[in-house]
This record gives sequence, C-alpha cells and structure tokens, in this order.
Amino acid sequence: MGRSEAAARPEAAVSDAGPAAGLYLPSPATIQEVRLETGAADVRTFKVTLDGQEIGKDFIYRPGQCAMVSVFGVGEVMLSLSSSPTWTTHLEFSVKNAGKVTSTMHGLAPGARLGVRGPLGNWFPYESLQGKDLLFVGGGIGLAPLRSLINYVIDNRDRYGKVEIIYGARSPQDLCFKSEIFETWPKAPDTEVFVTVDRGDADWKGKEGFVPAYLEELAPSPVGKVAVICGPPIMIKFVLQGLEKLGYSDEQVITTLEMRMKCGVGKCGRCNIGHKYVCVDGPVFNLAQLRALKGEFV
Amino acid sequence: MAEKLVTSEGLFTMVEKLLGRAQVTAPREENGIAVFGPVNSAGQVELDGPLPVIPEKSVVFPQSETLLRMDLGGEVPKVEAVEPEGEQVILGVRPCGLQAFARLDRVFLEGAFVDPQYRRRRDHTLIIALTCPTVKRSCFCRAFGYGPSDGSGADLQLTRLPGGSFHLETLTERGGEFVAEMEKEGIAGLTDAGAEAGSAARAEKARVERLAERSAAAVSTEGVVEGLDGMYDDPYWAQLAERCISCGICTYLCPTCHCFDICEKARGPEAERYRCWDTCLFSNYTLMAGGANPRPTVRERLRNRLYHKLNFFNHRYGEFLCVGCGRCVEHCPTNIDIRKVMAKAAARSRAQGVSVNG
Amino acid sequence: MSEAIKTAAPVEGEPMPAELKTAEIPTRRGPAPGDPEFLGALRDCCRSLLAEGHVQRIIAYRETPDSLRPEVAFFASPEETGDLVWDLFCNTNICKYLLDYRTFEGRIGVVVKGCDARGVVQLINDMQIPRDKVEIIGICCPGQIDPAKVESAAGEAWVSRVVAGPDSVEIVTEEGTEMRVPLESVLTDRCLSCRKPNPPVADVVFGEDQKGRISDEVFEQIAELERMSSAERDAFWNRHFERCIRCFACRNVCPACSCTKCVFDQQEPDWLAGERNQANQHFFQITRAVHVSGRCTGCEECDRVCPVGIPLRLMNKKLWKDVKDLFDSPLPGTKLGVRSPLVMWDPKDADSFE
Amino acid sequence: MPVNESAAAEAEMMTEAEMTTDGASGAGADAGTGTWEPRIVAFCCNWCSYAGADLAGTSRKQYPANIRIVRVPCSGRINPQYILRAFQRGADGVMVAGCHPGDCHYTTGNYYTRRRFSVVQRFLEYVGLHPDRFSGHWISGSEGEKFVQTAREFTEKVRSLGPNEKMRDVL
Repeated sequence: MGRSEAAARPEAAVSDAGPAAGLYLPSPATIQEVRLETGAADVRTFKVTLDGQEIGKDFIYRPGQCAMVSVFGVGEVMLSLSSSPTWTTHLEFSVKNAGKVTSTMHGLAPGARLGVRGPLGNWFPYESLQGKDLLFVGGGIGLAPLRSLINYVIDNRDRYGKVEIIYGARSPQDLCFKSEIFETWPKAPDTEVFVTVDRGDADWKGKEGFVPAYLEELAPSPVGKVAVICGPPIMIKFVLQGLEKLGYSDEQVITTLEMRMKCGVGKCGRCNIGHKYVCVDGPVFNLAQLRALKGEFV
Repeated sequence: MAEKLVTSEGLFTMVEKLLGRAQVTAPREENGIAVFGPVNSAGQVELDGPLPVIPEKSVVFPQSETLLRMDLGGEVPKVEAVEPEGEQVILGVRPCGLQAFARLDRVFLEGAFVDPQYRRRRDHTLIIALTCPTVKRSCFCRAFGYGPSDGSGADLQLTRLPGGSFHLETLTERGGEFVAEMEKEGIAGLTDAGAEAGSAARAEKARVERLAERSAAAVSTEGVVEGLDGMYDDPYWAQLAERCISCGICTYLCPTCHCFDICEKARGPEAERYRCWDTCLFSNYTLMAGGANPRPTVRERLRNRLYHKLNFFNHRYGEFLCVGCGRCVEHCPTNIDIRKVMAKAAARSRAQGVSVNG
Repeated sequence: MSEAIKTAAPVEGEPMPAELKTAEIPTRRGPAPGDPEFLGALRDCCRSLLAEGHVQRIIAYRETPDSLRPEVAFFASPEETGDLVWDLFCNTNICKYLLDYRTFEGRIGVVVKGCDARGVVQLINDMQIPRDKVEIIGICCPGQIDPAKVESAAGEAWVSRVVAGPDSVEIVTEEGTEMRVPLESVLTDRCLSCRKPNPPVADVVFGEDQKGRISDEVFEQIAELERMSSAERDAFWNRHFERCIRCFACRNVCPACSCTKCVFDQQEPDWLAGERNQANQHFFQITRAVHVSGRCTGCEECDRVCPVGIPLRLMNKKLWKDVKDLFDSPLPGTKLGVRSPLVMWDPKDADSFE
Repeated sequence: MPVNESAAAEAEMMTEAEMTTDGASGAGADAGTGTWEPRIVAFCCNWCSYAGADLAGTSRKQYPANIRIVRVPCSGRINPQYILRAFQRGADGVMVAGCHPGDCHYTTGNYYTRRRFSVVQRFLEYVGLHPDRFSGHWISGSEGEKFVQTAREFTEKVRSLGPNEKMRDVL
C-alpha cells in the first residue's frame, strides 16, 4: 500500500473550503476493485480512484470524513470513507446494500464509473487523541468509519497508546473486514482485537454474545483512554450505558452518526440534530456534545 | 437616495419594458388566490391584492431546478453542472419577503459552501419592494423588529399613494441604474417625486406602521428561544401534533423554509439531477434506506419545524427563521398557530426565570 | 341503491359486518345551533358521554383567542369540555382523525356536521373503523363561515367576533364598530352549494333538519368544461395544476384517503417524482381524484384547504357525476353498509370497450 | 409499414418497478430519423388479448410495430397509474385490452376493469387528453385478426393526432 509523508499528516495541506465552483458537481471516479465483505453479500467494499486526481494531494481527507458518492442516473448517497488517509493509491467505501443507489452500486464491476463529492464533514479528533489509549467498539457495518481511524493509528503507531478493538456482528458470515480483524490488526504492536458474534455457526470457535455484554466482560479501564464507537442504534444505546458504568466520562466517548442526507453541505436541511447538521458539523460528535443538543439520535 | 413618482400607467409601461429583457415575477391573481408567479403581461400584475399565498422565495429557490445534466451513453459519463440563466425581476416583494431573502442568504451564501444556483439567481434578480398596503390580523412582522414599510434589502421600493400613483424610492446602486435606464427610455408618468409626494409616502408608511402596532402588542419574541431551550420534551408537542395533519402547507408557503430534496431523472442514456422543495413534515423526509426513521411520528416532525423557526436557527445564525408573514397561521387547515407556540415558549421562559430567581 | 346493482359475491372470510346492514335512526335530539341552549346542551352531552364512560375520547373544537379560527381538540375527560365550542367557524372536517384511533382501545365521540358525518360513515364503510367504536354527535349544519370572507368584508379593521343570525351576520371589529352583511356573502363556497347539511347517520342530533342550499353551479361549471375542446380543457387544467405545490393537504384531510401507505409516499418504485412539472402535477392530481372516486363524499374539504385554489371540486364532482350516471349508486357516506361502486360490478354495466 | 411479429413474444410480465422505468413506453423510437412514428402502449391481459396478439404473430398477420405490449395477468390488474405512466414516458396512445365480458380467466376481473375504465376514460378526456388517444378493447385469444385490425386502426387514429404532449415527461 502506497504511503506518503503528506498523507500521513493530512493537516498539513487540508483546506476547509471544500469544492467551491461546482458545489453539487461530483469528481469523476472509477471502481478499481469490489470486495465482498459478508457471507450474505450485503456489504461490499469498493476500491475507488479519482480520475485525474491524486489522493493525498488533490483529495485530502481525514479519518472519519465522508463523501457523497454518485451512481450517475440513479442518485447520490453519503458514505463514510472506510480507507485510511495514509493510503494514497485509492479510496475505499464499504457499502451495505440498503436502498436504490447502494443496490445499484452492488451490481457494479471494476471499471464502472462513479462520482465523488467530498471530503465532507468533520473527522475523528486524531490530533488530540495522540498519546492516548484507544478503545474501538463497533457493530456490523459500523466498523467502516472506525476502520479509517484504526488503520490511521496503526500506520502512525508510535503516536498513539494501546489500541483495543471490540467488534461484533450477527453471525460469522456478517463480520466485515475479516483479513484485518483476524490478521492485520492483531499483529500490529500493542493492539488487541476482540471479536464476537450474536450467534455462531458450526465452524465458529470464537466468542458468542452481544457487543455490550462483551464490553462489560472485558471491562476496559477508562484511565487515559478514549472510546470510539459506531454501530446499530440498539448496540450504541447499550454500549453507552456500559461505558458509563465503567466510568467513562461523556468527553471520553466519541461516536459517528448517520442521518438521511441529500446535499452534504448544510443546505438541504434534513440531517439536523438540534441546530447542528450531521453533514457539516458531524458526523463525529462526542457524547457531551450530543447530550447538549436537542434532537433525535440513537 | 433618489425618489421618483410614477403613475399606475407609468408602472405598467415599465413592466412591459422589463418583460422584454427579464423574467418578471409579481403578485397575480389565480382563481381568486394571490400568488407570486411569473407574468407575461403587465396586466397580470396585481399590486393591491392581499399578501400572495405562494411566497417570494421561488424566484431564488424555485420549486424544482436542475443541478446536473448527464450523458451516460459513452464509456465515460459526461456530467456538467447547470447554471441558471437570464435576468430576473421580482416586483411587489413585501417587507417580510425581503427579510426572508436575508435569511435564505445566510443559509445558501454564508460559510465555506456557497450554493452556486442560489448565488447566480440572487445576483441576477432585481428586487422591487412594495410597502404593504394593509396589515392583516395574521401579520406579526413587528415581533421580529421590522414593519410593513421597511424596504431594507430591496433595490427599489414602491409605496402606493392615496391618489393611485406610486412613490418609487431607489435603495441601491442597482436600483438607481434601473431607474436611470427607465428614464432614458422615456417612460411617460415617471417623474421626480416632489416634496408633496415624498411626504405623502411618509404618511402612508406611517399609516401602515400604525396598523402593525396592533400585532406588536399581541406577539413578542422575548423569551421564545430560552423557553424552547427548556421544553423539548414537553407533552405540548404531542398535543399539537395530535391536530397536525402533516401536510406541507406551512413549509411550502413559508418564505424562509428552504429544505430540499435531490433527485435523479433518467431517460435512456440521458439523465438529470435536480433539486426540489421538500418538507420536514413528510414522513419520508428523514426515512433512511433500510427503514430507520429518527423522526417517526408527527410529534417529532412538527417539533423539528417549529424549533427550526424559533430556536435552532437562532442557535446557528443568531436570528429567527420566522419573519412573521402569517401565511402558516392563515392557511393551516387545522389552525395551528405559531404565535401561540411563541407565547407558550415565552411563558415557559418566564416561569423558568421565576424558578431560578425564587 | 338501485335493484340493478349487484355487489360482487362476498369474498370468503370478508363478510360485511352485520351491524352495517341497517342505517341507525337517531333516538335523541338536542337544540339547534343558534338556540341559546345549544352550546350548553352540546357540552352537557359530551361531558356525560365521557363521564358515564360511553366514550373515552371526544373529537370536537375548542375556543381560541381568534374567534374565527377555533381549533380541533381532543377531550379525554369531562372536566376538559368547558371550552368545547361549536359555532359557524368549525370548518375543519374532523372525521379523518378517527384514523389515528384505529388501535385506540375505547370509543370515540365525534362532533360532526353533515359533510363530516358522511366522512365518518365512509370510513366505517371502508372498514377503517367499526361503527360501534364511534359515537356520532351530529349537528344539522346551517352553513359555515369562511374567515377569509369575513376578514375581507371588514377591510382594514380586525374582526373581534361575529354574531350569526339566520340570514345575516354581524361583524364586530376590535375598534368596536359593527357591520351587518348577508350570511350568504360570508359562507364558505362549499356551503353555498351544500345539498346535504344533515348527518345521515348519528347517535344524537342537534337541531332540526336543514334544507341546505340547492345550487347547480358546480355541475354547470362541469358541463361547461365538458363542452370545451380537448385543447381548451388541457389549457384549463394546466393553468390550475401549475400552481400545485404538492403539499398533500388535499390528501391528508380526505376521508376517502385511508391507505396506510400512500402511493405518493412510496419510494420504490417512486411513482410520483419530486420535480414540479406538468407531467408530475397531472400524475398527482389525476391519481388522487381517480383513487377517491366512488368513495368521495363530496365534503369538499380538499377544496377548502387547498392553499392555491385549485378547483378540486370540479374533479371530484365530475367523477361523482359519472359514477352516478354509470352505476346509479348513492352519494358515498350517506348510507351505512354500502360498498364503493368501483369495487362492484354488474353484467349489464355500460360498456365503452370496443 | 414496419412489422413486429415478435413484439408479443418478447413482452414480459413487468414488475411495478420496471413499469416506472423507461421500458414500458419504448421511449426513443424513431428518434433522429426525421419521420415521426406514434408510440403506443397496449396493456394486454395474459389469457385473452395477449394470446390474441400472439396468435396474430404466429399466423404471420402483420400489425404495426408502433405497438408495445405490456402483458398483465388480467385487465383488472391495470392500475390507472400505469396508463398515466405510459403517457408520461412518451406514449402517444394507450390501449387496454382484456377478455370479453363473461370470459375472464379469473371469472369477474374484467367486470371491475369495465367500471374503472369507463370512469377513467371519461376523466382523462375531462382533464384534456384527446379521447382518441386512449381506448379499451375486448379481444379473445382466438381473435388474432381483431387484434391486428384494432392495432392498425388505433395506430392510424393516433398518427393523425400527432405526438402527444399531455403529461409527457421526457428530458
């Protein structure tokens, strides 16, 4: 995987202005590879390059950011970038087949053209997280945005403390990013991965049970640590309770939100939580920020 | 700036001249209803009617407009952004409409992301305001710190004088250029306003401002934001929602509601991406692929709208997103009245004040 | 219903409920609107229904500071009924709220005018709510007043209150001035041509049967449209449909629009695109009108709420005229136990197939 | 006159989703050739009218290629929305065809169709669609000849009217 110094320090060149002239005009992109993530084939990861643009130079993003991805003639969806900014050869989007655009995407093969508008939104506070221990809690496809930060941390391993990853899915078939959760990440220095499934199958030798229960069992200490979580609403709800019980303060818990989006730039109005727009003020919020907002989330 | 006097016939001629060079939008009557809409003859313009039901915003934020045009026939899709074309004039904008433009400007033009469609339309729209000829009971502009004669934000302002002529004030350079152009064309009935016309206009403005005083007594914004800060989970919203039929009248008639949907239209190898008005009162608005909906019932949706008008926008931009035009008050099929929501919030704020102090 | 009309053979497992077969005859009658006793009697009636547990909720109207615009209110206890009101400004058709009570455990009382009552009956006939769950408190309606017409009659002055007499109304302004205008000049458009102001079915009725106002104006307008050329009709409807802002108020108030998931809200396939062009406006307007044909009770609530003045009645009444001509069935909502003529057939039906 | 013997054979039962895309109306026919040809959508019931069209094809009777058949299980399945959609996506005329009264495969489906059709036909005319652009026909499985005749006559009627603009929603 190609890595450059510039990309490793995205803060060096990033501009907050975003795409100015054609606010709604996507950059042309091409699918290079499609990777099946789950047994049920409902999640695929798309390796995408931007035509005529260099990632890390023309397209600079930070872990946790999103982009609007167009399937021309069908529509546009907001997707989180599941790749790490340290990778400069391509972007990755891990997509669950849920609606019209994503189901069309699932039918696309390498070589197919897409449009990408972004990067959009804020990011995980990777600068202020430096020196801290990190606890990642993910469920199902919710690991996608976390994966960007996990790989970023692993690629800048010396700047961060201990990394613990708790990840769960409904079944072994539904686990995403298998090569990373079972091989790459456990092998990284000072990194532990705990995988659980709601219900195993005949071949499953690992842990069974829900993520919040596993969290309680592992009881990671909050000292010097920040928890970064993402998953289905019901999991988030109980993980938040679990973290509170373990003594995590609201400032120590970071999550990334999902809302229906259309413009991605704070105009169309639908992704508000209180007076904040998830597309421009989020998707990343810490729990203290969320509690201060009026609105419907989780 | 300059003050002119123009007869009804002079204004008629001016509109006729304008029609040749710009898209003119003005109040007109359709089946007994006043609406802002495109006109193609000066005779359609109806300046003496009531506040038009369809608000001014469609001039800078049309009900639907194309964003992208796509040719998908080739190996590489050809995609281009579509820019609005031409010049526009909007005639007869009421002071509440001017206030609404100022709010929309903040949404579409402020910050890092400037909306190109809105920018283009806004820059190419000449705004001719009209001093409100009368003030309805549903009007509550005074609550928001302006009145029915306030022309700020317009290029020109018309005031109907008792004799039937109009007092025409130029408020911006662009307005001045327009008047100069009209003078060069030699519009009969367009003359410099003498002292008499000037004072008649001031008297007319004072008259409608006095009419608006009546609403000032009834509606106030004091404590509204603070009151709402503390009543998000109040049972009040469920009570209000029980009555709400979840239609889009209040949002679509609202001069500041700006939410939109982006849709795709594909016909064979060609496609368009367009945006169109949308409303947070429809259940589909926040419905995500996969079926989750963070605002599943009318309670959450109605609350979101009222908060956006009276609280959220204040926290984001420091002002109300309601301008007190009264369209939603007048046209709600079940008589949900935003002024009552304001009063409720203000009362809550006062109660909170009491409990904090005592 | 004519003898010639046969309903389709009842579908197995879906018989018409027995209680629908006969219209109920009201047994109680109260004073008429306009009678000084009326409001007290209506409140007493509602209070005792709640107090005695006959109903657990009453949907009616409540006074507001703006006397021209009373609000729909939901009364859950006898104590709340003190500000229940019924006057000539109760324009809102409240029958549609019954759909919010489909899963409500208990009975619901509704205070209804003739037009609203037809909506209630239609909802019962469409099996949206069982008859025995609804207590119909009917009012023989002398006609409702359009607040906009009153305000326009008062000019610049603000209206404080309106006192209605049998033929004229007195408008009192905030400044204390009084003016008297003919009742017909301020009645809503729909009331000016209302032929059925009395609730066809009710458990209790206030007032004696009203005659209504027989006017053929709407049907004359329809006939005029029918005489036009295709191109003229095309232009007529284009002009009106162009104004549609797609607020769906016409659908949301309609007692015949009772689908749990409306085709216009369906996202996949997306039958109605968001783009406001004539094609989509036509799709919306025609589909809505056709979908309620045969079940539209002619209450014209859609026409009343349309903020941009699309003459929806000219569509609904045209469809009703054709349905009546073709299949000779009663006005929907006027009789219990009647199915929509469009879910029935007769071998002798008119045949326009070639 | 171009012929399309296999049009019926190629017609497939469509899902609602497919009907809302381009396919239903065959938009784009004759584009660029300079000569305008009417596009006609015929909703045919599977058991009678479609069989009639099929019979016309197999017995090598020619009917105009302007006709695009959408096969439906029963004429009773034809939602008025389908008719509107066909006009939206470029149809110049729409035909509805089903079994003769009394012959419905599902016993009574076409009786319902007949009522609904009568109402919709009058209403479309009322909102300004030319009455000759929309018609209904009873065509049995053995009436291949009637199908051909009907298709020809209808096509010629629509041809004489020129392209339909009412409700058309093309780019």
